[in-house]
Amino acid sequence: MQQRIERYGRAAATIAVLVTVAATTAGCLGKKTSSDTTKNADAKEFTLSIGVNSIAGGKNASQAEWLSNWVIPKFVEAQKAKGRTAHVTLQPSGASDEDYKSKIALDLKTGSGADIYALDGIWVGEFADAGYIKPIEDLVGKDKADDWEGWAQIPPAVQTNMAYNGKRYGVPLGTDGRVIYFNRKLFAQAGLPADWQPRSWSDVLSAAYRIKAGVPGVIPMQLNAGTAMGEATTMQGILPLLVGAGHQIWADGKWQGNTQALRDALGMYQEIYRNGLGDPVIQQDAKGRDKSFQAFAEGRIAMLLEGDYFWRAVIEPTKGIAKMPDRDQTVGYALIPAKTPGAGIRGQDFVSMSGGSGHVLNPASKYPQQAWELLQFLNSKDATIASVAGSPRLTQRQDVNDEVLKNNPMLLFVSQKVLPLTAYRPGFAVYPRVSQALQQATLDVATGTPAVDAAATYQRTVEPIVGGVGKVASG
Amino acid sequence: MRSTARAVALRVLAYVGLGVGTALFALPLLWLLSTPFDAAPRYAVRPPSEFTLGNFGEIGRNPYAVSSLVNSVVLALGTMVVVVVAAALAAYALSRVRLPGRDALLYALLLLSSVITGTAAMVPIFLLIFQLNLIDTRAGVILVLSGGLLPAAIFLLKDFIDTIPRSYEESARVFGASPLQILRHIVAPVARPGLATIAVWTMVQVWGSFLTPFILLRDPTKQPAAVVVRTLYTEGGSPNLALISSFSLLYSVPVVLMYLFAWGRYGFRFHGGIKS
Amino acid sequence: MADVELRALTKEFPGGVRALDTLDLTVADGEFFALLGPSGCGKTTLLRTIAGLEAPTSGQVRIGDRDVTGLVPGARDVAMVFQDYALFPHMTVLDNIAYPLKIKRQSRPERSGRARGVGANLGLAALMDRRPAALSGGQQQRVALARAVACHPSVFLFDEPLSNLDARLRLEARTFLKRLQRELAVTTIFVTHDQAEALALADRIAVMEAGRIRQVGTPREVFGRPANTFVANFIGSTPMNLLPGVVSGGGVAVAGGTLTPSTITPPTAPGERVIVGVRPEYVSLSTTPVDGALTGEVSIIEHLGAVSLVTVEADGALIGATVPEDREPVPGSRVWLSPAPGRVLIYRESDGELVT
Amino acid sequence: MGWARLPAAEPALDAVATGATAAPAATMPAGRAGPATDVVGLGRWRALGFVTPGLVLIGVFLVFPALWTLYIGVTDYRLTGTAARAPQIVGLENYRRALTDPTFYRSMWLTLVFVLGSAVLGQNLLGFFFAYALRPARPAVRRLVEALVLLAWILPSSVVAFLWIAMLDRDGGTVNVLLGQVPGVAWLIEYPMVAIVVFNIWRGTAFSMMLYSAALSGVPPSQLETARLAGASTGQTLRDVILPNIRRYALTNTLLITLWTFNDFTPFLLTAGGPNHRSEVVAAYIYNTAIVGGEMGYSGAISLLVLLVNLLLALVYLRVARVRPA
Repeated sequence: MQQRIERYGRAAATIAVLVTVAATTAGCLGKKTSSDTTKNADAKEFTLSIGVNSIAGGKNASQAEWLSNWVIPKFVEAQKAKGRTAHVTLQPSGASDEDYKSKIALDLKTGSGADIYALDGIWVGEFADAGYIKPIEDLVGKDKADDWEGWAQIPPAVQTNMAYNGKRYGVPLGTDGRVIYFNRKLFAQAGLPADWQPRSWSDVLSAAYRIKAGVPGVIPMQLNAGTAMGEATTMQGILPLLVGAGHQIWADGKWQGNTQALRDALGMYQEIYRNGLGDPVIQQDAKGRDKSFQAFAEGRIAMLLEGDYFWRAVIEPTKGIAKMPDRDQTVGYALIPAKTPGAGIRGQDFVSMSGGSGHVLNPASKYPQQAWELLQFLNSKDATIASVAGSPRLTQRQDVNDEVLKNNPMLLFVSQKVLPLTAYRPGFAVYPRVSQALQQATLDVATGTPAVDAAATYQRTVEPIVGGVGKVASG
Repeated sequence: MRSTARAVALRVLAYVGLGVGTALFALPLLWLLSTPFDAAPRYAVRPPSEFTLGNFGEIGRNPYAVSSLVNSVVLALGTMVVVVVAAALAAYALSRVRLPGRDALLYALLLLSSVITGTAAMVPIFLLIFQLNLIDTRAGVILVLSGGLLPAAIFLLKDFIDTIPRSYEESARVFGASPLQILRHIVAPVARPGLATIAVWTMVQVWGSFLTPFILLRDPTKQPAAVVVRTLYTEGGSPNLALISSFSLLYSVPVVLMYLFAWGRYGFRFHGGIKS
Repeated sequence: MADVELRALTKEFPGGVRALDTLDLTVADGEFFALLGPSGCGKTTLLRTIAGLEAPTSGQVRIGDRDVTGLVPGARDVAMVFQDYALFPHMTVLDNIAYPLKIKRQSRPERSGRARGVGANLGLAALMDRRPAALSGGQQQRVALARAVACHPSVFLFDEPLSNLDARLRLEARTFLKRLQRELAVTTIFVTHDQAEALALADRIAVMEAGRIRQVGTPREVFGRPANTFVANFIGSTPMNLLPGVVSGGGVAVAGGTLTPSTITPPTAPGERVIVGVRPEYVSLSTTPVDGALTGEVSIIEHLGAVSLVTVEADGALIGATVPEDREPVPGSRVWLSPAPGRVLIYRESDGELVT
Repeated sequence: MGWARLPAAEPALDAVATGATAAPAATMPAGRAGPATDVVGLGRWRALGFVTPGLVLIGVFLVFPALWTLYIGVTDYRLTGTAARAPQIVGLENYRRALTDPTFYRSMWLTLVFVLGSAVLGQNLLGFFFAYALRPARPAVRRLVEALVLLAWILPSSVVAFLWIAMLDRDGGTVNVLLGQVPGVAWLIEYPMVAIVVFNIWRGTAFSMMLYSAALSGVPPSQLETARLAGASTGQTLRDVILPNIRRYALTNTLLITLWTFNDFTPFLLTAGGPNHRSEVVAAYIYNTAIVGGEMGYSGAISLLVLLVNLLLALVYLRVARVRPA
């Protein structure tokens, strides 16, 4: 026994030494990189890479293909014309957003990785706070950063999506808007009009009740809830309701806590999921969002709140992931109403939420000037037009939108009717955690917790996240 | 008489249990066998409604699918070599020479390796590999995976070597064989079933490993099949069953073959040397 | 060919256990020498120390003219046969036999020729391509011997070479082993716990106890005149009668009677407490009174084949005597026992050493 | 693993349980350099040389990151945000948080249920049943069943996870089709723990089966004969003859599968810890805090707590192994 104790003692001593070593080495967890804006500005030959969460033959394949088949060769060609040799590679990946985020966070942390990264707009704040990304002007100089014709084409509201604390960190790739999609055939069976446009939440609910009564076997309403759907719950669920109740999630230095607006929004969830107007089970499925798409395409869901992505990539008749050959005839779309007319943010009758991703520069790039040039090229009018070839979307550029959306009534609708009403999420580093708390609250309600209790729990969760009671609005 | 009746009843019960158990084990596997060849793949297990090899054609069109399988083989073999060689040497020495703190060390490492998963240690591992300049190299992935698998490999292999009679080595020693000769001529061949077990076990572990290669490799042409298969599963929309099932099958076949090879060759029911 | 000499050999294991205690021993060239003793007596440690598998704590091992104490086993020119034979399971019989030659860097044809030759001599010609697992115990033993023979050592070391064989095979193997040793005339040291085996095979025997040698001698000496009660107890297929007694007058008072000087060599000091040893084989039994004999009642009769062992209770002591099978007394009857002249041994009670 | 020579697993447990070592002390000289330090004349230095490559690899690529992780566990380090730039030492704050967080306790509880249900009971009993029931079976039957059970074990985890997603799918899954209800029960949502327990039994029984079949082949036939002659029933034979003989194998097996199951990440691929954390076992909890939540400091602290629980379990087993039945 004595011997064994000695043995463990020795092991403990060894571990202590190793811990010290690890601790010393680990001191450099937070690392800073200094950037020199003129670094390698005159290089005749340079190498650049673009990291994206898209991959040929997999996730977002069309974006990966656009980058490798259009952007990169054309850029190399253009550089050649200027007498410079560019080697540009694509670093695609096809992982879940969380895995991708972790991976690029580690790359950026160590000052390595691709020169340009695709980044979701809501990550900008936390990446900036971590020092992983820097304002474009810090990397290439203010003159160079501002001197791009593209900025004039990107509406300021869209630009903020890739900005933080008033500085541009990247160039957005586009934006979107949210509407309520509905199945006209099911609506007809329930005696609802084909050009349905609700004016208030109660209009939405009464339509749902009529579907429930008139079209058995159909789920009246898909309002994303729960943590399994992640950010989709926040963007296509609780936030549109919250702005419809008159409040942004963050305003005037405070986050929404257990407020009337939040209780109203959760109350809407309660009404839907308590009364069989929605299917609580699908919300909890790890693949629930995809299943809801499938169900809508098969005519098993009557109403569904989604972004324009749903229209152009999900139920798209030929290439969508849940094709609806008769989409244009069957599917209608309506603006999301405020709780009551005029109750929305800014006194609006209708509301929406927008988001989007973009590209940022890696501060550790060996060729910051050239990377910025590539980023501009990637967002040039020609490149943007090429990116939407065959599948129109709301691009970041007004000039492109004017051209490509002409023949697309749905996207035109979003561009003209929805975007003026829309709101963006706050670009704060803590936002993703607040969002998770919101998702949890909707899940609680969808699985039976009363809205008021869920709201109270939410308040308790959010306080420590955002830095105390003083940062949370309640009452 | 009663006991006979009861014995018969028990026997029947055992057979029924075996039958049901076997069916339960077979059911999910049947999906993997039939769906890739089904022209209209579904979730439910059923014989192909219409036999097709077309689903595999779709994989051919994925630019990374085939190379990922090759990468998996490279990573699996590389890790296997490192683990088997290092574990064999260590396990042998630990089995035959008493080193201070041996058992406590083995248990501590075993615990550490089973608890500290890639998830929690992701940041340190990435930074370490970065400092070693091994990001985006297969060597980096192989080393990290080896480090994680070695404790269990040493543990199991040491157990195996413990059962090899020492007289083999003593006998060779009296004849004048050097330690390395003993290792080469006697221990390695006698321990071969154990080594084969560890080799196959290592390869199976590497084959399924996702996070480490995903984080440490940048170039998609170096990513192994575990990463590609995850891509297929996490892709938006309803799962493409044709692609998933056929790639899953291709992805599974090599491990099954490795296993069968080792089983057939080394008879995984080996019970040590000659019984004395 | 060489003799083996051990000088003040001591082996102490961690924890203070002395497996060998300042041991001196010389085994002559060409001798067939047995190390005999109960388990734990240090005989295997001694063998392994000679082989070089154990390092002595102090002392010297010499083989021939060389001091091999510091040499690795391979440099000692010995061959060892292990209790479990240690045949390499992945090699054929041929490869097993040829293995020592492979280590000695002989060419492939040379060593397989030699191995085949040795194998054939030992009756293994038909088995050369088999694996050890496909052999019987006796065959395995022969392969192990062949492997030892093939490397032409100056000393053979056998560790319990017969203990893994069944009784019938053991006798055969014993004869075989003895003949082989005679033919090869190589110094051979073997370890056994079986006294019959040692008596049958060895030219000389060392009986060991607790790391010391209690007696060295020919089988005849060890059997006939055990140097102490330990050896007396250990040797012989029927245990020697060891009876406490007191020297009195011209004889020894034992088991209710007195053994008179006419039948024993007189002890030195009168009044001394001694132990009287006499083998059952040397006790004659009579159903009629005999003068000066010890008397008692027959309690048990054990049949040993041609003879029977009769246990007689005489004044609280149990005395064994062998009788031909057709001369068994009736259990419970009174009998008279008289030791054969010159066969009674007197040991000091204090240290168990032979007095005369 | 170890579907060879499984009885080998026993001596190791034995060695630690009794404090003895497999190498008998008798082969060791008292620290004196001589020709024979051990059975092969490896010598301590050469032995160290043999051990070094493995230990260096483990040290650099496992122990070092692990200790680093433990260090991170006392900081507020996050993957992104301000805390990523300048992590602060927060002492035991992460531990305080974990130990007061009901979600942590819930995940520990779920893990214990998972381990107990799927490994300690499920795999153990089913593995033993297969090993026992297959003994008298024809070799062909035996091989077939073993092959199927093994297949479930060696297939990559993402594949088997998808196989079970397909099995349990609410709309077209095999189970619901067999039950004749489409759409049927959303098994993974309504019974997430049952689902992952059943899944893990399916997944891991092979190891126990192998180990027990090796153990059963080591039960002396004479004892079985004796029991049969004494007229013992199957149950009595199991209790009085077989169990005492395979007891130590059972303990080794239970220890290993407990540790593996405790830290198994595969259930995450089925349920992602959901719905609403209802199947969030520890491995999923760590993934969700580290990768999804980016809370590296907190997850580092959780890892140490998990390590301690594992250590505790291992010690309990070793203690049980040391106590011989009366």
